[in-house]
Amino acid sequence: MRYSGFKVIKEALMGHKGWTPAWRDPEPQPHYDIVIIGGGGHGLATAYYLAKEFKQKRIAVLEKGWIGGGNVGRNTTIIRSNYLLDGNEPFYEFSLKLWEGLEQDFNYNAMISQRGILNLIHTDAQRDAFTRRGNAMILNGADAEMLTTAQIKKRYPFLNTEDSRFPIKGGLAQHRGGTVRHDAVAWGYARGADSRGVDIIQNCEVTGFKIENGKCLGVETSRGFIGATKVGCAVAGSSSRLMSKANMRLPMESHVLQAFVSEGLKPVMPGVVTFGAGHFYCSQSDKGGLVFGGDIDGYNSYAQRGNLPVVEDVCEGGMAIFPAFGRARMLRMWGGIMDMSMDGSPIIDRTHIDGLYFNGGWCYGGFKATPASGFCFAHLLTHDAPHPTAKAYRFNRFEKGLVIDEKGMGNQPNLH
Amino acid sequence: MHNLKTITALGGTEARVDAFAHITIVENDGVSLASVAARLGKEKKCHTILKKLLGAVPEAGRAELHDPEAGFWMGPDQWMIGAPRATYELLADDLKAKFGDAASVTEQTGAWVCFDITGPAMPDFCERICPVPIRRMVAGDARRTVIHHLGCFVIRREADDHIRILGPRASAKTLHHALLTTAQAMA
Amino acid sequence: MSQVNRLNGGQVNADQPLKFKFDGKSFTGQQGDTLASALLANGVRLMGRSFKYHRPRGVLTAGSEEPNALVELRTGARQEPNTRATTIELFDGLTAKSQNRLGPLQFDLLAINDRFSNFLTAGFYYKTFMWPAAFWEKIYEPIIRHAAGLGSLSLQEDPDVYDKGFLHCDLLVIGAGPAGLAAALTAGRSGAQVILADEDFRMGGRLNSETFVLGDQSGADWADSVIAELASLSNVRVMPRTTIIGAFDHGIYGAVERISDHKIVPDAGKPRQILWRIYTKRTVLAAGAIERPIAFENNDRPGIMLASAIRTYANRFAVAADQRIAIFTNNDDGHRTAQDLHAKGIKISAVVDVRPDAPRSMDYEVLNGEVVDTKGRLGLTFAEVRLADGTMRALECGALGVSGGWNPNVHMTCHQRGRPTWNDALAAFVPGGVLPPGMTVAGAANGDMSTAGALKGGAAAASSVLKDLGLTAKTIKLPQTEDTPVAIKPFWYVEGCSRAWLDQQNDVTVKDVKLSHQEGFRSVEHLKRYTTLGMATDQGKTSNMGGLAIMAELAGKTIPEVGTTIFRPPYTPTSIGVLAGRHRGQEFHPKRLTPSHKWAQEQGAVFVEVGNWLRAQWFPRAGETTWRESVDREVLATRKSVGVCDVTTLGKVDVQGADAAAFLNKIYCNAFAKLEVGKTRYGLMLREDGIAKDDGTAARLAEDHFVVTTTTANALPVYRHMEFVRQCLFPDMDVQLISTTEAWAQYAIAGPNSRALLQKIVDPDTEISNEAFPFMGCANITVCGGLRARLFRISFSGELAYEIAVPTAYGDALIRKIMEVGTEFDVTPYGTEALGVMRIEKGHAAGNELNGTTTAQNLGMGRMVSKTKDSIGSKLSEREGLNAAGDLRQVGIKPVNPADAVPAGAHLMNADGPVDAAHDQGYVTSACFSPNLGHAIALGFLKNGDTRLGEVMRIVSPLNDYATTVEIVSAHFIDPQGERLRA
Amino acid sequence: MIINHPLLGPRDSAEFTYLGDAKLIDRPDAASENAAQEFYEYAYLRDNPAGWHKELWFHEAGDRSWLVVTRNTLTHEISKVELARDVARSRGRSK
Repeated sequence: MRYSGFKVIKEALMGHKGWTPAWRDPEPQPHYDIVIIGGGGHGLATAYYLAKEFKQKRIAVLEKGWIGGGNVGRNTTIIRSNYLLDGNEPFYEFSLKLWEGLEQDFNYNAMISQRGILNLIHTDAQRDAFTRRGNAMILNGADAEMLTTAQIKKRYPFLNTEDSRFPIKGGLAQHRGGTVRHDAVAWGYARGADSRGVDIIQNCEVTGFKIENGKCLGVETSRGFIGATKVGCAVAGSSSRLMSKANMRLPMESHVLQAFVSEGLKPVMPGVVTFGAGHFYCSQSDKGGLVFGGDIDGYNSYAQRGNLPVVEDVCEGGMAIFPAFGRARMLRMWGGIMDMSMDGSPIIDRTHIDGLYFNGGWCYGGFKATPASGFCFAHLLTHDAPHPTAKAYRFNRFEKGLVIDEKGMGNQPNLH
Repeated sequence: MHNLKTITALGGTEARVDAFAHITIVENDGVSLASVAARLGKEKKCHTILKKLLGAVPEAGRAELHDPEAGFWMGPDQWMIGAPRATYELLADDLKAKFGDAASVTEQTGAWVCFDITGPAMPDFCERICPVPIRRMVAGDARRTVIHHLGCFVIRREADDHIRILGPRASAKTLHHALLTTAQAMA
Repeated sequence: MSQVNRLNGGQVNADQPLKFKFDGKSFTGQQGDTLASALLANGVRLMGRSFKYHRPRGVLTAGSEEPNALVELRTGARQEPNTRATTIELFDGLTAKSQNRLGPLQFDLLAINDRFSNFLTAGFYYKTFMWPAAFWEKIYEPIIRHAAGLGSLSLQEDPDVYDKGFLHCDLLVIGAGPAGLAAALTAGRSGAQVILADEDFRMGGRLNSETFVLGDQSGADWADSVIAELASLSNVRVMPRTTIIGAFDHGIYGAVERISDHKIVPDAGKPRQILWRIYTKRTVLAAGAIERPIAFENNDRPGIMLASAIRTYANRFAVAADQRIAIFTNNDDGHRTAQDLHAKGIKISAVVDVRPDAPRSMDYEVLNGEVVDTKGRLGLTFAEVRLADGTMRALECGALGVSGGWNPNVHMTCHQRGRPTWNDALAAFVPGGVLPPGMTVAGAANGDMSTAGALKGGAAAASSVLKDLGLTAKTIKLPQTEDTPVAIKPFWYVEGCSRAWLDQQNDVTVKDVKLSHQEGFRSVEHLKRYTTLGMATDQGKTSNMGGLAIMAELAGKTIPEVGTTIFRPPYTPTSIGVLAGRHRGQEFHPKRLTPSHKWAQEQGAVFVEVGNWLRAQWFPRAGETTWRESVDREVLATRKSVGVCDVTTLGKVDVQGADAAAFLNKIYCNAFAKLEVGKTRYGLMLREDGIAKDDGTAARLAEDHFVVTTTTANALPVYRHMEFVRQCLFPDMDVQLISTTEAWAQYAIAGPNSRALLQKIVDPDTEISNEAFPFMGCANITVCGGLRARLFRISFSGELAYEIAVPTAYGDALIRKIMEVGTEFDVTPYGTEALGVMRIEKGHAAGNELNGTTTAQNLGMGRMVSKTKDSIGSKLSEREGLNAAGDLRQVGIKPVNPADAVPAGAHLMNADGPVDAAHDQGYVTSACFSPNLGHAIALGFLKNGDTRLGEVMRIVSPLNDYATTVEIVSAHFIDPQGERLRA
Repeated sequence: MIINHPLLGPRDSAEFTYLGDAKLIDRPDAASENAAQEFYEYAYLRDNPAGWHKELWFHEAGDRSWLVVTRNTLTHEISKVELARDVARSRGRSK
């Protein structure tokens, strides 16, 4: 079924009787060519691109709960490609370009809204670093602009530039950055994959891998054994848990990242703003909620909730730059489990086990990567070779000293 | 003797006093400090000297409020020794002479600002600045804690309504501001 | 306007009238009112508009679960959007206005949306607005954004202050209704440290809203007497107006106490609110229960309320929701409202009960049937009833009380891992799963719905907690009171209804849930996200159950099989201001001031933030119009004669012990074991992954005593790392560490006349000639006639230079002394800018180069990494990726045309190659104008840079549309042989 | 969270800084034949269990002790807190 304004009007006049389920609820088949573990954004996107772009058949996505229930449904919805390093920037720019055509591509309005992202600058050293980054972005074909404080103030007149502990000396803007309605991404990919024959199987938990002679033959699940020629894992914060079933230890820790939303408010925030001298970033959803967050809690966790000190830290950052938000109220706080890698960058690679592929280590930046992650993982699963924009995302980079460390924090995941 | 004059942590020539209805905040410019850390394998000897100096070896989380030197526990095998300000020039060397190879001694006076908080509202005041369980603390309890993002020591003194706060000297003004606004908010 | 619906009695004070304004109109209420009760008293039913369809809305509840009656409270900078009229404690002079409307509340132009509601069903926006693609941001989204949102922020800085605080207790009791009071009294009398918190300004919970007696007292009076006793106990802290917002790990609760919200402005110096972090050993959750509505066609008109809310308004606030009221119920509790209203002389149109066996009444009509529709554009006028026999009947009424039963308030039980379980007798979820450790639930929150049951449950919960804590519980005498069992027939929605509201704020109707099911969004989380059910500011406190029940029916499952969504903190929306507390504006982070700060201020220095430090950036002099003039002067004067700079901010760690040298050998990649006493050495510290972590110097003051310096930014992380190495890796090394950063005031004295200046300060017994105190020397000395000091002959500027340290309190005096004795050399104070210029001229790496991704090799210090010892990072620094051909090397960069700038952050490209990422050769890290050379200079990293000196390249900075030609040179622009610093 | 410090009793975890897996105590021997591989695994690979986890916390705003905390990553429950120095010695570390 094709969605359109016309269809909405037609259905409204016909009593909405013609709407059908957005995706099927199939029983698992005994064997698939490709099984994707994880019905989150990345898993669903992988399946979608496998079917649509790489013309693969007999694909299943296995989800232990309900699709879109992981980080794709609990993030702060930001998209951007403002990366510094060559290992990252082309990949994220590829992702941003996929976002830009996504709604028409999968015929679902994910409300991709390129209202811009702005990283505030507070010191000369920060300006130097952001200049280098902005230049790297442009040299990689992305957009970047250095804004003056006056230009920023025009867009955000309520920004505290008068009484700020750390002066605002400008900001690096990426106007093509923005936000997306996160749930719709999962649903759009699911619907697009399903309509191309992908079996999306919910409530199906993978309990083990069947590995013989160094080759993965399929997965044991709560709904029985499912054979597969290739198995791709895309389970974000659960990566270590899942891969341990294949006796793998990963360069990764799972951490909780909290996010917050305020009550609905009339529009005040045109785009996304990131505070450079504290832990705070914020945008406003189309519904009116201020969506904001900050740093991870900082300790290993698989509980999807955090603690007060980080809540307070984030709000302190918020009040430092937007003191007018004092009388807005936080409506809800929640947590997602981040697959924090050892250098802050992801892995899209084959494992040492034949037929077993891995996608993870997205840290707190997985959402914006969703389209490219799915595309590149699909490429890898199809061709057994990395996509050109993801060629640095290999397992062996740690052993070889080829880490992609945007923040320069080294092998301590909670600092990335 | 040299003729250089010290200034207080708040930048004055005299210590600052701020009195409110139920709380008084006094900048205490009258202490000298040095840390003593037992050398590995010399812990016993260090304890003996400490005991002689303070009357007892302060246990974890405790202070010995003793004259003229007092001391409190800072960390495993590490203590902060305080003495009257007149000893500023000499305290570290004196202690080193006393402890010899039993301990490492480090001059600390300049690192700290000291405030004495007194008054009937002291426990309420304390609850508004830091997470120490002030109502469960007894005289001689000494806790390192965080006050407005600053690492501080809070020591409960003999008088029921008295705590002493040691905070980082470079941030004396920030700390003082926090104490003042809290006192005002409770007035 | 008079208070047309005001009754007698209640817990309001008729003798204390309060004037207030709503939508510009003046009204009078009474002390003890909420804004909602005062408006109802004045006959105002219409209080707001819904989110999507802009339907007229009145008040639904009498508590913090209110979805409809949201207003913008106050005006100007204190304007507070989305404030529930049901929780606003009325004060004299209050102003509020309705929100989310275009035009007056009665004639909201956006109510047109309601006409098109059939097109605006659940998730309609996912299916449209995609064509043409460019229209989304330009046309569709702005319209949607403008229409969405509820209230508005003033966008002025919040003028109020917020405080934080910390409390410790044995027992926290959440909720001061019958269960909470009984628990607090039991524990209080037993001597436990108790905190009793309630969100309401009047404690007592439902006891304030009911008419039954406790012993020989009214509920409210009994509550008052218990609260008075609790307040008199020194071990009990009674906290009204305090909302517990969340149950966090290990017994920590967040609480917001509203200190000033019931005042027109806070008293001078007082905070608006306080965020308390409460450390508890045990908690009794006695948060009561929340009544739920029933869905029927047009069930959202102003005047349609929860039956219990109507009762609360009548009994507690002495307000009749209307003079003619009907009730629609599926349980006995609905009848209680009718009885209470009747007793107050209010006309009961009828009680409509879905149960054929409903209790009868002599006082009013009880009908067996269902309310199937309602009438009244801006407020209810009629309820249409379909009787059990199929006949229709129109009930005239201005208010309709709806009771679909009660949901125990399990919110806080779910904040960690608790998942409620279903109770058939109550037709509701009760606390289940793993509760937050230490939490016990009592009273209605636990499913004990009668008052007697709540009292008993509260007392029992406290007793068991006390026993846990090793305290002896005193038994308290509980009064005799109401003990009626729950009688309910589960009933969620009226058959055949469609525009029947579940989530009134977000406009989610029964029809939307059906559509969600039809389209496959069937898991509760999908239902919530697709329809937005329960995502409004009330987080579904009154709406979730109805949605779940309907989904269960459609899916052919039971309600517990469908499950629930997760309640998350905060319990009610919490101002961002209070979560930040005092930490905003200048107080966002502490300031660290250097010992010379006061003096520098007197000199008119310009300060710059370096981490939390404020450092003098430059010292402008009269006549200087640009910062460059000042900085150039400072640099030239220093290199010509002598300059002085406060360098206290560098981290300093005292390292002592027999194994101090061995310890430094571990933390630095270069060797320290053989450093002589009285000497200082540059040290490069690696992370375990082989990347440079920090650099600094270590001065050996004695065989067993070093002073280590770190960069300003890394002082704390480096200290932490050193303690890790000491405690976790080499626990048997005899080494003791303590930070001394702030214990010493340290000044750099640099320039050819620095020795001559120093001679005037150091005491005569200290010999500082080049021979006696050569480059990299260090010593304990005295200055100015006996003041203890430390002297280091180290140089960041490349000049003959010293750093001198004195105890901090003398720092102010010393800088004045230096300036005084230095007059004859025209000693010049310099700031961080001049410091930066001189270090670039000298080619010293700093933060921009030590950026967390550079190796010793990159920095040109590869040979420093000792191969003969194991130090942190040495092994992994050998990895192939860190030693590849083509690696970056630090170089100097100068413009071919001396007038050109070389901006930091620019990228290096081959002179004649393509300009793109694939051909990137490196980048500029630090840049400045060198007043000594008369042109811009820079440091940077360049592929194979060490072999490319003399090469002409391009730098490009497309970000500022800049490109120019540069020459790659040695990073040591000044005195490459280091003759000056050894002079 | 509350960390029950072995010397000081219960303290708010906000006073602490987190490092990670307590296996970081087991720094390999640089002289080992397999040192390169061992250091790679030491620095980069983690068990990252969903459940009980021994981990290092530094009492930064406290007594400056490194602690080994045994904590459940699913529930955040803490079952044991030890001084890291004692743990390091018990695992054979010396100087």
